[in-house]
Amino acid sequence: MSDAITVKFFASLREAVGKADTEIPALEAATVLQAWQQATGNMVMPENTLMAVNMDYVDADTHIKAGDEVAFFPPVTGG
Amino acid sequence: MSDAITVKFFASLREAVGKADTEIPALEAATVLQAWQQATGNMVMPENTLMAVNMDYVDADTHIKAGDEVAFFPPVTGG
Amino acid sequence: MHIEIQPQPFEPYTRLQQYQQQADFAGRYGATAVFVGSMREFNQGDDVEAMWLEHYPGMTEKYLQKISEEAAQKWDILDSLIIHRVGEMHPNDPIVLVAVWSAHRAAAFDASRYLMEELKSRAPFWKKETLPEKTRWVDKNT
Amino acid sequence: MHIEIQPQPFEPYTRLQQYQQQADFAGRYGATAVFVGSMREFNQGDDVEAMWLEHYPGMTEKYLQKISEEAAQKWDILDSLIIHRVGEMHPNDPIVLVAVWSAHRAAAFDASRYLMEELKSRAPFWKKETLPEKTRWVDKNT
Repeated sequence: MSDAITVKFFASLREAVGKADTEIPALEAATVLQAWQQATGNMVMPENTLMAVNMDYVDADTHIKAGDEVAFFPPVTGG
Repeated sequence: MSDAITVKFFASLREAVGKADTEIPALEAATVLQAWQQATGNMVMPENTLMAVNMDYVDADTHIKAGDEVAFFPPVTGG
Repeated sequence: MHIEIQPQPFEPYTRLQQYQQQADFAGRYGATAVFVGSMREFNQGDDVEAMWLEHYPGMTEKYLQKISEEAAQKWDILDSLIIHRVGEMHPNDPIVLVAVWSAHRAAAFDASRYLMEELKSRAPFWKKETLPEKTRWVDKNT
Repeated sequence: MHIEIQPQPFEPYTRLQQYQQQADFAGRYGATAVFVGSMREFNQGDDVEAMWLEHYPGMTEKYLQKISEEAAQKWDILDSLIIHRVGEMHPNDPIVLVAVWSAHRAAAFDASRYLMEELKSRAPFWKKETLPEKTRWVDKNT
């Protein structure tokens, strides 16, 4: 298993952060919030940001580990 | 305008009464119930019978007049 | 607002395509809610081989029109369509099509369900089923 | 239970016909409830010329599957179908099709509405609109 964490951004957050995905070392991110801080260089997280770990919705304080895929995106608007 | 009242029966009531429609003299029927009695020869009206005068739902004691079309039918089962 | 009662079989989705093609609300609807009622091959525990659908010509159209107007008053919809079959039909045949077009989904969902519930309780249609050994009038409208 | 996410335009009623033809529940369904979401040529007071629909490959499918399974647990339905468009689209294009087949209408109505509401609140799709002078991410999911 990879010792990195994959971080993805979608829609307006992808544009705001300036990248669709990146990798961060697993050690530096104990929670989803820390993954955001690490991957964005401490950008302020927009209020309504949704978070997922391995494609399930989670909270900012959810713990993550090496190999996880963490995603950040705005409220969904499909359908 | 006709001096008769047209009486129609539908579905299971048409079969029970044995005719689809008939005419009765207007004078003999002051209400929808009396039209039923006159047109069926005093058959007992099934409990859930629905009634319409000129294609609008009415009650058994609704008054009718010459030229009216009175209809009797069981609960509807379309759709 | 369009209402049709017909003895011929109909394919509901083809009719929807045709209706939308001639509709003047293209680009304005974000929501279409559709209900299709079909004939099942069983009812109340029995196999059903065929069905006869009787109606009250004149009053049926009047009530379909009335409930369509009620739906248009209650909800902000762009258009509605009701097609109902009468006469003899067979399992899997479409019996009724109800469709509602609206800018937003809540009105479309609400109005289409209203049309079906009102049709089922007020529009004068009656079903007679042909079972293997007998015929019977349907008396429950589930 | 079938789910599809596709960049190609689709005609929802043709797809329904095709899906029903290969379905194994012929004769068993009395009710089909269908919802089609289409692109409108205006939104929040502005003309919309085109739309871009982004999704999260993998997670979107997972959540469509999840809500389909939830609907099948909550209601007595025979089958469900969800087709959702992604990528660039234009006014009047179908965006989403949801269909539910059931023996009776209440389950079909309830489940189709549940699928749409859950899809709109949980499935990761995002719309970006092209207006005459700019583009904007849609932030309200009405």
